[in-house]
Amino acid sequence: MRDVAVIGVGLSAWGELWDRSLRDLFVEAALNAVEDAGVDSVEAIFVGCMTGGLFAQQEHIGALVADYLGVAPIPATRTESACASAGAAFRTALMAVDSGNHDVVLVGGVEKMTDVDGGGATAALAAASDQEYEAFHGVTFPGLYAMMARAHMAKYGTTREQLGLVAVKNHENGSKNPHAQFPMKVTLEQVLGSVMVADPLRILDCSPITDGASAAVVCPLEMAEKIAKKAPVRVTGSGQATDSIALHQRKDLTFLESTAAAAARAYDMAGCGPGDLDVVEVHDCFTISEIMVMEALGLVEKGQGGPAVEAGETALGGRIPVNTSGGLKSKGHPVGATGVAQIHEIVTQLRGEAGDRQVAGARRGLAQNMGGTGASATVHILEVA
Amino acid sequence: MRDVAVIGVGLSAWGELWDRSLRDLFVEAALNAVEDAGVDSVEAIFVGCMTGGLFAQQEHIGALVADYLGVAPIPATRTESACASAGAAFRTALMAVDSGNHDVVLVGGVEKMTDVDGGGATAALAAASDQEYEAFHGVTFPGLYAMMARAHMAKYGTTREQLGLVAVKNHENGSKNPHAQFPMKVTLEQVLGSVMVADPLRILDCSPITDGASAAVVCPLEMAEKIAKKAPVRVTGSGQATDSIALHQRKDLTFLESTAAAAARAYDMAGCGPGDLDVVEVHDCFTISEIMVMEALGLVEKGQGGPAVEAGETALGGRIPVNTSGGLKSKGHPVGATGVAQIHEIVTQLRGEAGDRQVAGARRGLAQNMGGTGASATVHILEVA
Amino acid sequence: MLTTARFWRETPQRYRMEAGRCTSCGKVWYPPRRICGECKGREFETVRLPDEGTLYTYTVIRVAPTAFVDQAPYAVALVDLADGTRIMCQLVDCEPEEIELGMPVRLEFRRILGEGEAGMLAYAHKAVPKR
Amino acid sequence: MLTTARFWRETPQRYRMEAGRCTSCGKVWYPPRRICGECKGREFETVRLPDEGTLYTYTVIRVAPTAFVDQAPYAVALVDLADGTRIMCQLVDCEPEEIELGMPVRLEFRRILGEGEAGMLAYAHKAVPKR
Ligand SMILES: [Zn+2]
Ligand SMILES: [Zn+2]
Repeated sequence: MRDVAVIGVGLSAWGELWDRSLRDLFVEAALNAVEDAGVDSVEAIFVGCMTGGLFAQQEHIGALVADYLGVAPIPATRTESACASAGAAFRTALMAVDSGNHDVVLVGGVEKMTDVDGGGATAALAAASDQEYEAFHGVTFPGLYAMMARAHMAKYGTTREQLGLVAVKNHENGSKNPHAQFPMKVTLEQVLGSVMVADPLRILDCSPITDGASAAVVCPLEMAEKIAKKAPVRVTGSGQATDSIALHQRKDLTFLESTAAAAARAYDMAGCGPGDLDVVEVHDCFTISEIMVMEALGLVEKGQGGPAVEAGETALGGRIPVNTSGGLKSKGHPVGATGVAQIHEIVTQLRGEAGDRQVAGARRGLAQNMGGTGASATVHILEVA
Repeated sequence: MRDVAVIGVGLSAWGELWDRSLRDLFVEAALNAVEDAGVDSVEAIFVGCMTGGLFAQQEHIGALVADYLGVAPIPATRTESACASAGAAFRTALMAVDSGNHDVVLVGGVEKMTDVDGGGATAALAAASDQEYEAFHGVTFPGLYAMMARAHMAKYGTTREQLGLVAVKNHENGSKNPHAQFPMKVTLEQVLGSVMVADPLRILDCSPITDGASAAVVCPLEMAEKIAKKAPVRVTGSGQATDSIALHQRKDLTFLESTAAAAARAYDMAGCGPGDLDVVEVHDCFTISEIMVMEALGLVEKGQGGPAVEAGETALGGRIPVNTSGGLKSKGHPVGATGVAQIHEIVTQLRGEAGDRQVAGARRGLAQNMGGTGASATVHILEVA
Repeated sequence: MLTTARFWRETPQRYRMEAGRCTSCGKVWYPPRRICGECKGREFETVRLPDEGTLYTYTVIRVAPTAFVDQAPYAVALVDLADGTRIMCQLVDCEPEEIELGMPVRLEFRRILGEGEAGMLAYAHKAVPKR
Repeated sequence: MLTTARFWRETPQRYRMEAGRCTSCGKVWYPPRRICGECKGREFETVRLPDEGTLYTYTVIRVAPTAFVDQAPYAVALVDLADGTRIMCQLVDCEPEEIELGMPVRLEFRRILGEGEAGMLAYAHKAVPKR
């Protein structure tokens, strides 16, 4: 196994981008990442995308983006693990470099979500749940997380206000991120007064529908020092895990076993623990998700996610800043692109390029990406090389 | 890089299987492969699937099959490269083992195609082409290959009869394969008299719609000798490449550049050439495809695919038997599963377990898998260890 | 889209609430499986799930997928059946404010949705409060 | 499904046959791209493709996707335009047996398909034989 480094990161525009196609968004992000890396060419592509079929009637995403980047005949493969598609792509790219099969690899993700209407998007996202034993009954993704939220509230006393404070914090962070789709700040009153989507979750508990793409360039660490324009960031830990696709099969609805298993592997590989992190990006598709992920990563004890948010422990300047980018909530959530967009934020922080949201002296960060209601999870640990 | 071996292979039932779901098909194939390998457990899963979304309203295929195999929390990732999805999964699995990230890996593919009607299937498959500049105009996959066929016929004098003889040969081979979906033999007259789908291609030039799954178990070669029930088969070459997604961007419509590029890499890695192969499985989604792939692999000179088929060079007992399994044409073509089903056939041949279709003394085989009209291709070379 | 084969093959599970009990370890799987996730057993006997249980958690869907828009708002719940099996289903015949975690419920066979005027209808069990 | 944004953003290419010519190497890309596949150039000027060319290859679709079933059989072709750009489009106003490789064709703006009674209509260019 070779040590692997991230030498470039890039995003496309994110938002409700009616004038932009899937291929065009990915090419924009990829060109930004390649330029950031300062390399002339890449040898292979891995691209996450959750459902090009249901959102855009387009599959064969790897070949499509290689073509429009003008880099064919290099190999290009799409990975899919629902909303953890780009996290899975990143892990796959690491293995491609690790194994010596490729040196300079482009990895990223893309989702074009606004070519269908709201009902269509809800139905497309439902394909990440168990179509026959969940979606069949009319339950939506906010609905599934709402059931987890209610179970968490019942078991641990997590409050409706604590959920809301996740949104308040993430919009506060997003207001400092020029890439954020919804950079406006929100108050707790606004969250608690926003329209109900699936009790107890309201619209301001939910991440938005976003068109967008993300990309990164990875290569062997020893090569990075020679070819990269900026200081390389080393990938020291990588973990991925699964859980039952349907909530009704989970032993404990209030704990994200796949995130815990992926984190255990990543911590082990990196030789560190949750107490050694300076900055963390987590998959806050809903406010309850961030609280549950914090617990599964071991940032807090089980059941203590809500109180930790309330105490400001995860705010900028707190004990362990979480989602400095604004998270999925404020930055946006093009589902297949999110995993590598999280890597983008951690790299930006470790380079000291995060501007108003910079965590001073950040040297080690973690990115956690999740698919469905946690049936897939990836965890990556990055460090200043 | 570690040497990697295939130690187990398995298929599910293949056909128009209204009573079988996607998850159930993959689990069947996977259990067969694990039993064939003789191992107790696997560490990770890579599963090819082209469009679970458009065919079955189900994405998140990796987590789904890990769950129904009862192996969560191990990592599971879906790969997609249209009809080369399983070939891409196989290559990814090799990198996972190569890199030392995992030892025993389950890899396969699945497609559930008969939950939609014929028009729905045609539309779903069109998502592998350029949705905006090909499918938009009403062209189908048989139509795209038909245009390639007509160009090939015009440039090289390939005849309508030569195309038909590919189908005759593959059904002859398939009649000897207990796994074949359409094991009946067909005559040239039957092919030439079958209903026209897209001129000049007729229904018997086309591979069928199939529900089915495939699986294999791979591990480091040195471990294989200790844990496998049967003699391991070594993977000596792996290549993958891309080409423009739309036909109108190809420099030469009559040559499959991606297959040629993937093969060049695989030959180089294996230290052999087309003259050193004993048995070959190719992606004969249409009869013209087999002829063009033979040329791109270097089994024959450019333009000589048709005459070679006519001369019987690729029949069982010929110079270089192609598609001893019956190919996609007779064996069936569950699009996301095909790549690893080809590996299944090569392993079966190299083990000397191919029964009536056995190529005597086969020691080195090649499997070529292709997505879209050749915008993706994978090539793998396997050898008796 | 409701397609015939997709719905037909789930009929034993959805209409008759059939599950598979692993003959080695006794674990009940709903829907039935080919291999037991607990003990790797491959043999199962068909059992019919009990039709009574208690409410584990729930939500009220107010923003619905296209096919369910006419039904919104509606409650969806995870129900712990009497034998310990947990299932997901809709919770009907009660107002949102009457729902309480732990409340006893009974399963009844109801219509899930219909597709257009001459299209397919899908049925399954829904939970109703036991009063 | 025809969705408004998907079709609207392709309007310049489909309605006005706009392509992008790389200002570095002169290669014309249809549809326009963000980076030139030949020389990696990033600057393009918008050019309108010529509306005459010759037939490179074709097929006649007899088994059509659902949305095109009413039109079958219909011919689809790759046309080499006068400037060397190759495009895919339908070939209309002729019988299948009149089609010959190399024949001169002209592009005309036509309807591709309509969606239901009050749904969207999609338009683009189709080739017709030059006589
Ligand atoms: Zn058991
Ligand atoms: Zn140029």
